[in-house]
Amino acid sequence: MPEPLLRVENLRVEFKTDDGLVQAVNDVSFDLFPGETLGIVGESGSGKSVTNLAIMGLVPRPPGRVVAGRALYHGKDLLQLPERELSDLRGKKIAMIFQDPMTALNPFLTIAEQLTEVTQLHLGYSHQQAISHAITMLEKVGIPGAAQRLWDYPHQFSGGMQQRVMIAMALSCKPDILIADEPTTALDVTIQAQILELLRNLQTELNMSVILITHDLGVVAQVCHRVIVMYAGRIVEEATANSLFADPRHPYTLGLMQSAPRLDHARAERLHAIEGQPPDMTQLPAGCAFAPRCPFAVEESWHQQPPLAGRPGGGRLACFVDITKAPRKAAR
Amino acid sequence: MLWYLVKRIIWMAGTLWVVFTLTWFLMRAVPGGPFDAEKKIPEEIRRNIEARYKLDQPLHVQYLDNLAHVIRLDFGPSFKLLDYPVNRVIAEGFPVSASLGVFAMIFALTLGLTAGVASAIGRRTAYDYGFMALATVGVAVPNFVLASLAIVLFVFYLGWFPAAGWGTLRQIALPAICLGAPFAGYIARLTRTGMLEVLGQDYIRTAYAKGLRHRRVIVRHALRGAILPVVSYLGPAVAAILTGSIVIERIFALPGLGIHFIEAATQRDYTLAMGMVLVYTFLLFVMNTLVDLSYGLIDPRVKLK
Amino acid sequence: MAHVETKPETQAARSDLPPADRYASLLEEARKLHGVSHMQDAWRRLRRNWAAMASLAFLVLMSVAAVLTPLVPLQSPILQDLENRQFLPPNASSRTLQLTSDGETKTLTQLLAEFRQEIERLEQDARTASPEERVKIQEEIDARYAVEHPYQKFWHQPDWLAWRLTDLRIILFGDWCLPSLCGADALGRDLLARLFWGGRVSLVVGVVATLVSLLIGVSYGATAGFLGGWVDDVMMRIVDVLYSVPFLFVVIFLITILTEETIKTEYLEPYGIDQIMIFYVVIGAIYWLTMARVVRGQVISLKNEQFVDAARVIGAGSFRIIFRHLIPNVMGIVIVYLTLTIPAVMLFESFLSFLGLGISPPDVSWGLLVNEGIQVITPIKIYWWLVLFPSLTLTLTLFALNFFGDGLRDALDPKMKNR
Amino acid sequence: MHHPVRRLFPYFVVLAGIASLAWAVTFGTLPPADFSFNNGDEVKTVDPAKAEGSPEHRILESLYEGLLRQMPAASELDSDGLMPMTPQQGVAEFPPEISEDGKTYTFRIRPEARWSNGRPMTADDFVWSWRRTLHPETASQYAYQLYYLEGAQQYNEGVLEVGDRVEIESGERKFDLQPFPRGTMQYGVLQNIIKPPQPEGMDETDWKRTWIYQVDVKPELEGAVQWDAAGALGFFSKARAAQYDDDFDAGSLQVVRQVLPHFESEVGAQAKDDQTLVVTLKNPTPYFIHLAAFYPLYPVCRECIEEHGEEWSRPENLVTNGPYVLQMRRIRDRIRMIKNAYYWDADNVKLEVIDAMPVKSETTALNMYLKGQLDWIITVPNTIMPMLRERPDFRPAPALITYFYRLNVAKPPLDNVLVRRALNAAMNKQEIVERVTRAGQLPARGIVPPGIAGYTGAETGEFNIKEARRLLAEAGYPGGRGLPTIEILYNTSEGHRAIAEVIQQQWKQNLGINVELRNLEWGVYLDTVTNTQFQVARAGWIADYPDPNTFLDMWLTGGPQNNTNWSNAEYDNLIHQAAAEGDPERRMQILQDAERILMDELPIIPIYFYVTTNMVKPHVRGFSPNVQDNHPLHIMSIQKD
Repeated sequence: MPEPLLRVENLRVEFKTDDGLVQAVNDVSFDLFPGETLGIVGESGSGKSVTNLAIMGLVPRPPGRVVAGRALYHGKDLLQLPERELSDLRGKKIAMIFQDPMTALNPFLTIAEQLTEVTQLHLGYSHQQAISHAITMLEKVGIPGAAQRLWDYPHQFSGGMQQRVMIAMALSCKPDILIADEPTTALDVTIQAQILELLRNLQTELNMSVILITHDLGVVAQVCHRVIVMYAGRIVEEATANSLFADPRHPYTLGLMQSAPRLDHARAERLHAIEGQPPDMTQLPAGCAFAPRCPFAVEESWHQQPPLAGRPGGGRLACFVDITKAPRKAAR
Repeated sequence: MLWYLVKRIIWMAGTLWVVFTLTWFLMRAVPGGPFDAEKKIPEEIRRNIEARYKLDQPLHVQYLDNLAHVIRLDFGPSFKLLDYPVNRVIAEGFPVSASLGVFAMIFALTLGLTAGVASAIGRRTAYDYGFMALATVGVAVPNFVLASLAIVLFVFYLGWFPAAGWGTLRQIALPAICLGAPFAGYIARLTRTGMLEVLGQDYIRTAYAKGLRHRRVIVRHALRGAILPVVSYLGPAVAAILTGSIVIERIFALPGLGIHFIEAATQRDYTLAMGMVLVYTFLLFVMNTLVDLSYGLIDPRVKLK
Repeated sequence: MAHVETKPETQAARSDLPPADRYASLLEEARKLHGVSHMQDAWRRLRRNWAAMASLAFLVLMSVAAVLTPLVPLQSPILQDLENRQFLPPNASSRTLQLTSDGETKTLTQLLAEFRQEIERLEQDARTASPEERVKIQEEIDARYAVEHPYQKFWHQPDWLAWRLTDLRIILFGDWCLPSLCGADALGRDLLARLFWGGRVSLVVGVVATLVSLLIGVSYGATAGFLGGWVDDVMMRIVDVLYSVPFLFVVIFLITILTEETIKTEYLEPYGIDQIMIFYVVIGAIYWLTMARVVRGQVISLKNEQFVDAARVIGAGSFRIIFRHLIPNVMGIVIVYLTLTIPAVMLFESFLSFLGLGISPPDVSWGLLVNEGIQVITPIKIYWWLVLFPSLTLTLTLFALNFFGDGLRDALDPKMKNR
Repeated sequence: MHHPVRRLFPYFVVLAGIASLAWAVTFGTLPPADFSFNNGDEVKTVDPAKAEGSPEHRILESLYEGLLRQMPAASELDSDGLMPMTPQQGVAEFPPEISEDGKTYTFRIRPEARWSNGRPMTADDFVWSWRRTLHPETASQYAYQLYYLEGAQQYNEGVLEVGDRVEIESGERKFDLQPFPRGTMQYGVLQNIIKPPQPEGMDETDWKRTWIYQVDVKPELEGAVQWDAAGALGFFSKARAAQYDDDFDAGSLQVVRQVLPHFESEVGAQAKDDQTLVVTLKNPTPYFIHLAAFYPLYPVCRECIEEHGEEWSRPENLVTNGPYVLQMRRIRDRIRMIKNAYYWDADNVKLEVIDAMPVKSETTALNMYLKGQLDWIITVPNTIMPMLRERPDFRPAPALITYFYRLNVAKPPLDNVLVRRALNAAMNKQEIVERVTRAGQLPARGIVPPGIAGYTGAETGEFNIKEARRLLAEAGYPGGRGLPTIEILYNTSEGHRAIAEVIQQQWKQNLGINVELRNLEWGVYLDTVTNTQFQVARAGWIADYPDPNTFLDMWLTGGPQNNTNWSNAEYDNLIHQAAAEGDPERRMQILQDAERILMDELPIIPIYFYVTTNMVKPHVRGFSPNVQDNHPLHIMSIQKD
């Protein structure tokens, strides 16, 4: 195995809310290897976005706070890095694109202004250089008439085009790592495919590592090499994409797969929704957070946190039960 | 854009006409004529005065005549300031009120924006609570109290400023500050709210994710959005500044328009009152148009129509 | 916050219901969401905001104090003492309610006893008198109550409630009254008492004027917003035009017209309209403009929401929709706006007092007191208590209203939560 | 919207800010004046014919000079710390020649007297100026100060009698809004007044305008009217009537602007030659020499008015004859006067540049005074009066001004003289002057202030609660029962309010009367008072001239300032009698009798006699307190050690 590009260890993030303290990310560790695409999957509120915001040092504070953990990148702990050095890495070495391009682009500034400031800042480009680089980047992400569109404002673009602009912006400095936080959720299906295709091509071209955050298993299946599944702030399962899809080992992963419409499956197949509600993050149970919704839960699940240990077939898994053998019960 | 301006001008003409008519009839409904004096004057002479100002004509003739003059921007002679046509009263007072207002606004904007941004960035810190408490006091203290206390403190105790009058920068500073203070408070609160709203936006996170420094994110990315509420407040603020300047001009004995505003109304100086009202309406309209335009300039998503 | 997102499950779960039931249940849900539960939620959030709660407590205290002023053992707010108490600084020497007339000093209870004796004497006469004379004597008794009753000398035309509360006060405290903790004014009147009685007027001006603006603003705004189309256009254009009218000018004119002798005696007084009431109405009639705009905006955004559609499907009329569904839902923003209008009105009242257009003595208001305060700010001598206490009271009240308004807005707008 | 516009926008905003900063600062370029004083308010006009009020007085007195001028009569203050002021030489020599019967004054115009454009003054300047003041279309509100002249009132009111010489004006005027220079003039002798029938509903004044004047129009020869020559008959009217009597041929009627008595013949002001002005009075008026120094009788410069029309009073046009000329006037900012080089006594005028500031707020004026921005302020805030009275630069002086309440005797219960007396007796005036006004004012028991030589005023009842209650009971309101609420009206001012509040309390406590206060802005207040729609109204009266008559003749039946509906035939009779009386002592006696009636009937309740509250910097010389509150600026100087 090669040396990981980014190693996250025991990350723990808390949020203070009116309703109490929320453990948004709890003891999360993972590695990201050069050139791979790592998918992080989970429902809303599972902590996947917060994990990545923490790596970028963008957890809103207050109310959020990184309580513990390390994020090693080239031997430096990103979580301990002074703001100044961290911001030198952001956008240059580690870039990020967000879920909703409509709100992620500044509506008050032209595309040119937003694209050029990255390269001017990190690469020391002159205004002219930055402009021509921006045009190149826009052409690269497939925006027709880039030289003119540069002077437009975000609201003059369609959603898909805006996401292309976001990608162009993120990749302007040829970063090592690209964190894509649900890059396609807000787009319609045909555009989604285009954007994913674009991301895949650019990844190969620029040889970056990508962390792809999504709740859409279809997307994962399309582009990811390795997948992490998160629930209630914890990693519940980790495996290569092939292994995970062929043989889900965590009841939650299984539930996700059954509830997701998949392009490669017949329409007629009935969808299973996961029973129950996502957990109240202020009052997590002592045991496995998924236990209340879990059809396989055993007595142990209610009292004890299942450890994240080796998973049969490679990867990691946090479950007391072997779901391939255990009987399915009605949820309590 | 051009069409927008044309439309605004047409609207303005309409508004001015409505205001003119309303004021005209209101003034004539108020008891007390413009020529009441402690000494009752002979009827014949009273007629002559009234004839001089065409008050002897039937109402509709007076109305049309006045309207025709006002359209030609001639407000006629003042009823109470006999040596002055209304136009000259306005021409002399307007620069004073305008500069006072501009200074007050500059002061209010500088202080309010700074305090608002500072307390939004340091929200829930001592700065934030301090600034916001101060801002609320600024909004809550009547400005004549503020001005009276400021005079004792800054003029007599510290001796920084002259007591009253107009002309030098030192004379302008204190009234402008007293006039601007409540607006500074209000703007600070607006800016803070606006800033917090903007700082929660995704594009601010994007800017940080790009590696921009804090300062640059605030100034380049956040400020524009945050001042939009402040910009829309500027229109009503002009109206409030004029009201406030009546008090300030009285306390600091400034030769602005504010005092005429009250005196023309209470002394039944029909022509001057009409001039003041129309100038006020005009100003308000122009200001609102400018606010709309600036809004459009700041926020590219806004289409003027 | 990124991790708080809405859950699509609830609506999806109901998609299998037949359409009509579905609307009914949506309506139910919407009512819950926007109505009670929303308010409860807001209240829960508000309770956590200590500044807003402190302000609320202060305001409640203030209002209670204003209502119960006659019960508080205060000195007379109108009785002057030019000889001994002119510009008396704050002090704690105790006082009794007494009146010096013709060199003779009597306490209020003594005066009351004398007055009762007199009345009893008259009543005695009445018992033995002929019916016609009895009517006459009764008239005389009434006249004495209206003129000679000791209360008439200590308080300016107390209303029924004030009269009863004063009775109670005499029972509770007798002649004892609070010392001049806030000093006395240029005519030797107790400032503390004047602050209390002035608070009554000021708060009532603030509240009543605001309610007037509320009434006009909400019905106008809601109608315009709900009807939409050209009606809305026209109605809002009217508001636009009115916005450009210099309202200060209008107020001065309206107040002078309405207080003019003939208009006052012929048209207003027969209906019991006095100057303070004119005041409320005129000020309230100005502040409705913004209210109308705010309400209209809310209504427009609300009327496209599902629960209105649902109500319409069920067959509710426009009127019913406006008053039953829309107005309760815009109440939140309206209440917030109210807390901002009351201070504005109170500030405006003090501004009018500054211009000499405020209420007439011996009625007092805070604006009047503040204005009396600034009269004594001269570099030669400042009677600080006359400046400090009225300004402080007014400022604290406005401060509290502002803070409470802020807290309320945050509470009603969950988006602002945690900011 | 283009990108560059957006980019430049913030700079534009900043630039606009800087520009207005620069604009505002240009105001400060005025060099400082030698002497600044607070004039109290903006002056209404600098035209003597239209001015009224004290702020105007202070300015006009410096800009103009009348026939005579009020000046200090001694070099030292008298034992009361006051300076006696008497009329002394002005444009004319002093004293004027007065005829035996006291009705004819001959003034000699001094040859040194000049206008500020260099032209020597003539007697005709006065005749012309007075004619302008009296002309009905000038609409001077103070024209009645000239009514003492023979025929002046008739000219002012356009009253004509058959046999009068008349002047008829027709045609176009040079300036539409003002009567001088006049249009085409014709002169003649009035032969008949034909009155067309008065249509129903038309009021008296309108109807009078349709009267037809049948005039024997006399020819003119070289500008002189040939009164003895044969004339031509003409019919003139100011307006056409709706219908005429059958025997009148409307075709021959000329509609003209004015038909007035011929000024030179009918009004008692004649220029015998350039240096001699003869004034003929209706009655012997002993105080006419004071009036000759009063601003309504100041001359104005004829050529200035005839050239500039409405604009004549602008600083750049105005020609005056006083010690100062108007250099600059910025409304609500200042009036700047500089020394007039053509003034006959220019050598003795010390102050070169004077600023008159129109500061209304007493506190602001005091602040400016204490900071050295003003050298003289005319009033001070009441609240700090005790502290000020210890300062040497506070210069109070009793003044010929009375503060009083008008009672509307037409409104019950004030129609009852007993109630009026009770109100007076229940009013503790001593307390008011000691505790409220506090500048050393005197409680008033009469309308005429002390300090007028040769006059002792009559007095009304004293403060006496028992008497007051007795009077009220006698009037039918024992203990105040049954008495309706009384309303005190005052014009907006802190001082008036405090006094009204104290009186409110006094009446309430002493008489059991419910009193309400009503404050009105000046304009509405005046209207309410002149229409007598009040019960009790606050008032003050400043002596126009130092004679009891100025306080007494206003209470004549239907007098223009009466405003109380009070009328007393005996009183009227006494006032008229006094006017015709030649013997000064006897005259004073009659006036005192009149005042006694007034103080007995009490249509007014006098409250106190004013004290003027000037504060003057110690470095100012030539300021002397006096009862007329008249402080000529041109004899003041600054001496800084």
